[in-house]
Amino acid sequence: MEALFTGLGALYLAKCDAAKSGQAFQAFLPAGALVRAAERLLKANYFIEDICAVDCVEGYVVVYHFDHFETPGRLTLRVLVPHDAPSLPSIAGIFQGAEWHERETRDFHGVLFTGNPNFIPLLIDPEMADCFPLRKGEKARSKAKDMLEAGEVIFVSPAFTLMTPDAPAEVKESGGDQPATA
Amino acid sequence: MVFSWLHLAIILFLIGGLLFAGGPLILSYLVAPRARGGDMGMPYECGMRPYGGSWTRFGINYYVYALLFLAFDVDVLYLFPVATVYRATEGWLPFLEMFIFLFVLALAIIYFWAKGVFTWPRKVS
Amino acid sequence: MAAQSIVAQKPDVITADPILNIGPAKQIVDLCRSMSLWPMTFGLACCAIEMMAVGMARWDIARFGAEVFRPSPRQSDIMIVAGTVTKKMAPAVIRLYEQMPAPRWVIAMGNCAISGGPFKFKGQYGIIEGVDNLIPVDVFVPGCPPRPEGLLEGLFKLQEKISGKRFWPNPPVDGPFDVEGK
Amino acid sequence: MIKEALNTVSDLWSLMVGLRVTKKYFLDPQVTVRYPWKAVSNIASYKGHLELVSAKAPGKPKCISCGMCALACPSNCLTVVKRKVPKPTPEQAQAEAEAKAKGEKPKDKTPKDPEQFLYDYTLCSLCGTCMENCPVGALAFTGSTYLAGYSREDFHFDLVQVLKNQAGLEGVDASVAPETAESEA
Amino acid sequence: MSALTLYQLVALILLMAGLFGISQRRSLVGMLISVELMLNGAGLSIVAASQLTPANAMLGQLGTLFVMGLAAAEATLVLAIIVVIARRFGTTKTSVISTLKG
Amino acid sequence: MNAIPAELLRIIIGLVAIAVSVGLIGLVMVWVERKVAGHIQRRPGPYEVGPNGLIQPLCDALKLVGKQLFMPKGADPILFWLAPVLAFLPVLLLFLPLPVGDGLQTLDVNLGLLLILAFSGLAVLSVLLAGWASNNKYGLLGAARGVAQAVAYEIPLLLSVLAVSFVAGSLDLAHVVKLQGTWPWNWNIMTQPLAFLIYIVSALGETNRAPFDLPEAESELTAGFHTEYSGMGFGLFFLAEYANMVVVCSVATALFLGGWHGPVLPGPVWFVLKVSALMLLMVFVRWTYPRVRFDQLLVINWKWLLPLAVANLLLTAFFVKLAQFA
Amino acid sequence: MTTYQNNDHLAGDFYTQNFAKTAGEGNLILNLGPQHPSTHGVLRVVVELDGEYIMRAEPILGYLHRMHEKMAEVKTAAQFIPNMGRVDYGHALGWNWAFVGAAEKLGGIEVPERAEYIRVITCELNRIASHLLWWGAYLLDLGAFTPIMYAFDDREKVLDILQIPTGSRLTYSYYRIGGVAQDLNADCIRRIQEFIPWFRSRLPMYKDLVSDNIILRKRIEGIGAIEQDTCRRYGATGPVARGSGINYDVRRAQPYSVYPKLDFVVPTSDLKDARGRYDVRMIEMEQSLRIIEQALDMMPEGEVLVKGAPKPSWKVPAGETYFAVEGARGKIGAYVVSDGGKNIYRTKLRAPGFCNLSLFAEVSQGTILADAVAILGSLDLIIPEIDR
Amino acid sequence: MENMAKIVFGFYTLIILGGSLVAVGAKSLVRAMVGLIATLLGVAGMYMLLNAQFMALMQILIYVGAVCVLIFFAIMLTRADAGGEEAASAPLRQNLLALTAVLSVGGILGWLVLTRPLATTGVPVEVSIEKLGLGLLGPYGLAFELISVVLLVSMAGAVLLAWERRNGK
Ligand code: SF4
Ligand code: SF4
Ligand code: SF4
Repeated sequence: MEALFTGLGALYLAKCDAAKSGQAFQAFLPAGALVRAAERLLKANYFIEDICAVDCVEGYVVVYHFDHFETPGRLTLRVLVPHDAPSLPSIAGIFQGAEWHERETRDFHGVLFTGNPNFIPLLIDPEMADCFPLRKGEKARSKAKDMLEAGEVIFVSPAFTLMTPDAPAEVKESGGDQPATA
Repeated sequence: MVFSWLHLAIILFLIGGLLFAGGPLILSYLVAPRARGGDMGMPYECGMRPYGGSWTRFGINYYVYALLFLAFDVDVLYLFPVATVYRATEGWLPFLEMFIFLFVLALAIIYFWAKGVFTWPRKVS
Repeated sequence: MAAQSIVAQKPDVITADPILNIGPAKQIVDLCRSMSLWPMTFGLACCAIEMMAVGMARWDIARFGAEVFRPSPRQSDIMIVAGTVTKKMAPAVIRLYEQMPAPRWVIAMGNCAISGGPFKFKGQYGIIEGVDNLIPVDVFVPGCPPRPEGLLEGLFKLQEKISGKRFWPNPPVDGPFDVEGK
Repeated sequence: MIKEALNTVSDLWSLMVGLRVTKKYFLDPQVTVRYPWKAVSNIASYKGHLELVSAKAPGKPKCISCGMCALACPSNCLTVVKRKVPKPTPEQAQAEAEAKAKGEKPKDKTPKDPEQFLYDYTLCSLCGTCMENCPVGALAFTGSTYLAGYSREDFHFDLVQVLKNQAGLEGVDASVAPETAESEA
Repeated sequence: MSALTLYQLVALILLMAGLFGISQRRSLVGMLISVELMLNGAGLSIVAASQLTPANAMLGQLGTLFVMGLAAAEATLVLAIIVVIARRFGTTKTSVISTLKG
Repeated sequence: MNAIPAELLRIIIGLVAIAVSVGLIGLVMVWVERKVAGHIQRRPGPYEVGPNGLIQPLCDALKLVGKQLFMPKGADPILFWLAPVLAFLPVLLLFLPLPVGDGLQTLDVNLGLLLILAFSGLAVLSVLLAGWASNNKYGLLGAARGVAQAVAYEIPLLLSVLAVSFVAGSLDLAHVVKLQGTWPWNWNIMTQPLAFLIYIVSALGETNRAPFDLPEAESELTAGFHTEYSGMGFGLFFLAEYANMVVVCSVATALFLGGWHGPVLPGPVWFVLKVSALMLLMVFVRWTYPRVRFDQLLVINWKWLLPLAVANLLLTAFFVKLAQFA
Repeated sequence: MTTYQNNDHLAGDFYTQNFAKTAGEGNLILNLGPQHPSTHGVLRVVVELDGEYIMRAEPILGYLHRMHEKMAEVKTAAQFIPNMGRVDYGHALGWNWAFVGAAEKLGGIEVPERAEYIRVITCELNRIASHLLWWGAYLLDLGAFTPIMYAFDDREKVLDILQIPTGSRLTYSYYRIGGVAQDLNADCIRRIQEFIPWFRSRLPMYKDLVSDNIILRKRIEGIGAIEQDTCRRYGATGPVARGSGINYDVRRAQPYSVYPKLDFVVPTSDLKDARGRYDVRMIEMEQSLRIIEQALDMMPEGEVLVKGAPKPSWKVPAGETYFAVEGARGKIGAYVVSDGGKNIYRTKLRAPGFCNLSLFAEVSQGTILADAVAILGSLDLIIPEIDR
Repeated sequence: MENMAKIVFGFYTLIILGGSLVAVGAKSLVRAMVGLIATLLGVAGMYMLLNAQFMALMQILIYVGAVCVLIFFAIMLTRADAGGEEAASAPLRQNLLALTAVLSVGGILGWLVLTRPLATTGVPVEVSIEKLGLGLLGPYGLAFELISVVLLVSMAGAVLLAWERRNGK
């Protein structure tokens, strides 16, 4: 699976525990690599499951879920976009189904997808197109690393600190996702 | 000029039909409340504002069939007078004439069939 | 992120009395109207399925002459607003109401149509809290969804409203009465 | 060629088969339950709107005004109005003062049952969360399904009142005739 | 005035209306309608003449019948041509077509 | 002038009787259709309004009268109202040559069959005008379909009717009936079964009944050409449809099923029974089958019915001649 | 504030206008819906017609957007369950399960075995009800009026059964985090046992009445072929994918609950067209019956809700998870991200209908109107689920 | 009856006159078509008066039932805008010109008709449909066959023309 991401400049690759979080693999990508990654996934016969955004302190984490019909194992691509200029290239040219997901993400979080062929509000009344209901207030935001599963790190780009726990030790990576069973 | 009973009957029946149809309409005009305003007069289009006029062009497919119909129909109508006397005629000549007539009709059908006129292309692109 | 609110315009329709407005004639016609309420096929959400169920064999709204679901508002007498009215849908609801020729009635079926129901919460941005904010409603049938019996009751209430008389026995006082199959 | 002809025949036959099915059902008994005269058999298991369960005394709810239900309700359709502490009569006040002087904890004599138990049926999703979270099991679903009214206020109930009516009117299900009973909420 | 004359006059009305229509209509379909009017006038005239004169009545009726058939055939062809023109030029206004042609 | 009134009386009585019966047929058919549909679906259908729902159609009719007449903006007012009137105008006339019993016929029309065929063609125009005049896209699409369909099915209809008249040598319905006998094996259906089938199918197509109810296909075109008609406008289309159904069935009865012939019972009763049976069949068909698609409908017509009808006619002509010489 | 590149959308009924900008000359722009008999609710499809041919179609959503994902943020996990019954009224329990399963996964809560079986039974029953609803409505779209009546008769039986434990008919909120709300009582089990053979005996009637009917066959055969590649690009799942020959069923592919212990086949069809999808659903009903049968036999006694099941105020532990179940329409997924606060931080509901519908535009292009309706119906759409 | 016939004749004349005026003058082509229909029906009535019932019915069947439908389709296919092809009426000068031309032609013919009355029989002969049928099978058999061929050819030509367009799209 890592092979899919060689040469894409991935920031963070990790194997995940499907039993725990329902995903087998995750990758943080730079925005620029998204389209190429999607192309490769389509070649590898993945299908798009959904796209959504999570509003974190650091920015919007846009999450792309892919899965495979023959060898199931969900693959998560994540891209971080800043709050003030949330913009990403669209993958609707590759996975046409993404068009609607992207428009929906724009409706909810205001993330723009450049290159989407029909970028108009999808679910929300056009008159309220700018109200972005799922954006959170400054105070309500949480940190991405507190919520997102870190997984078993395979590769992490040195500059990438989003998922690194506060303590720089990345020895016990697999334990980084323990949901404090309160 | 003659005025047959049939003619009178036709006229009377048409007048009757007119009354039959017009009566309720007039009655309806009298006893029904009348609402107006809002988008009431807007042509109905599933609750949306229609875009553009509705008087646009039909598909040409319909037209082709209407053409076919006209010719066939007229063709067939000539058979009606024949039908009434066919039994009474003698000899095979009438049958021959009928045969040729219908054969031409059949020819038309075969020709159009072969030409593919009767199949709608299910998909255009 | 305050949701912009749509100021939905109320229908500005005037209903003039018939030219021939004689008492007895009106009464007879009213009676007929109440016995022949053709609903518009207008399902919005979950409640619409129960509306369909009313038309089906088990309840059979046809017994009361109301099974002729007309797709066109021009030919229908009642509009059963069955389900959630969203702000995006509101103009269409109003328009459809306006497009029904007089006399016309509205039944608000289900909690959503009455008040927004389960989807009313603080900061909601998408729904109309009660269809009576948009169009005049004659009968309300609460429930989520109301049982078919409830809708039938609503129909009887409407008939009562139109003709001034209830023709059918009142619902059972306590719990089930003559139960099917006994 | 022959196969095609046979196919045609079987295709046409399928039309006959369809007609046979409808004919069979045409003659079959009906499944309709004639509603205003009859009710469907399983209506008892249906959960209609909420009601308060009465304690032993009729008309007196079991509820202890703890507010758990209102808290748990996803749609905020419950409002429990606790009873105000009744203004103590002079004697009581005195007794209380004495008790306080003696250092005893004053005994709360306020009745636990709610003054009002406002229930906006039009918001409810009949999910049952409130019932599950009631510590004393003071809430229950009615089987009432026959509700319809001319105004949405008809369905804002005060369940305490409903319960009282029920007790007082000897089993007249108030929910059936809401406009007579409890439209005040 | 004999009855026949009356019929002929009516036929004449139809003819005139048709002529006027042809000259005045600006679309091909309109012209076709006018032509139909004239054909009707002709038919009426023939039938009237054959019915009200000692001429062969059957011939008159059959002749008109054939005229109707021919009219139908003509209509099919003309209308097909009209449609082709309409599709090609986007209009059936004669003025437009004549200019486009050249 | 003195000898004449007998005929005049006949016409007037016929007119009144037909007008009344058309009204009744409309009401009864609405009731029957809904009842039968109900029973097929194992429900009672109209039940509570009047005994067994008998008053229901009357209520519906009065309701329709009491409904606002309405015309959308931008519609062509003259044509918009002309259409429903035109739909109903020829309906009474269609009943004129129908022989209900021996001699029980308003007028013995020599060209009866032709008369019916000619005037039923006017219905097509009303569909066209309704669809066009109402300034509605669904209406227009529905009208286009309706007309293409109606005209298509007219040809096999004519051909199958022709086959019978070739055998009978007449276009006079009463005459055709007279040539048939009391028992089913004396009816034309025995000699012309194919023509009968073709006739029934094309009659379904002509009257826009399911499975050929494309012009009003709800799932595609809402209500088709009468989308914009309210109240009585719609009611007239409705009534005309039922009346046309009756006419079509009556013609079938006269042509193929021996008209008023039948053992024991008086003629008119047989006639009504046969017509009702055919109507029932139509109703059953409607509530059983899915709707065919438009191109299929045309394919059925042009590729099946039409060649079959032509072949049938040729064979008929051949056998008529053969019988002559045998 | 971020906006669109242009502000066209603020002008009037902009969807149509936007659409019409690129329409071919002389073509008809027609709205199907939101109030339209064949869109089953408030879907709106704008089509560009040339005669009867659809040059372009664009579904327009949002007429029933009920803010479920927003509501998830203002409610606690337990309070959110009622919403799940309303996302998809056809297969409410599937959604119940997806969300509850996700919460359980995050919370590490074990569900009692009996509850798992009850979930399987009720979920499959609900699937049957959903398919019946689809079947009836689909045939109504195709112009057959009677089948829906029969379908609803049978569906009523299912609803009667489901009403016993759940108390409602349509919008169940029956599953709880850690189990189900109520045990199946003896009456209910008896009814289920009666239902299975009875419904089996009904299936041939369906076949006779319409499945074999030549008109229906001609109507749906070869209509709306969806290639496997298209399924991938649009993310279609469920019967839509299986009708295209993709053997993908979450119950098998990513097994959850007790499905691995049950024996059933995942029907697929290589026809790829509406007929394929139709067949798949018809067989699925049979398979559901088999599952229920087995589950009833295997169901152990015991609790149906774990001890100390989460209260409404229960906080979902921090973390993220994705839980998918096989709904009647495809893969239902709940992606839950929690920061351990009172309310769930973010819930994304993956609606199968959303993805299935998105391929409509591509598939319907160039077909005739009637076919488009047949295709739309064969996708089995439940609008609230799509709009959420 | 004779009087009735006269009245009815007058009535039909009026219908024909009105109908043909609408047919040539109406702005909307559909209305023009309705005018044409009225005219056709009027002519059919005249045929009835001429005791040519078969012709009357054929007139309705062929013209009203078939030709008009086709014309309607043609209108629908060719119209470019809602106002119809005739939205702008012809200039007045052209109108006048046409009118004078038509009137002069009409005048001449009318004069001819009025001044050269043919010998008429008072009562129209009745030609039964059987006679017509015999005619078609007998002396006019060739015409009978020819019309079928003509129709076939015209139909083939017409469909080919339209068909090419359809496929050419
Ligand atoms: S009231 Fe309940 S069942 Fe009805 S639409 Fe609203 S949520 Fe659905
Ligand atoms: S049933 Fe649910 S929605 Fe209704 S009051 Fe109880 S908790 Fe609230
Ligand atoms: S009903 Fe139960 S939960 Fe609600 S306030 Fe009363 S005791 Fe508390």
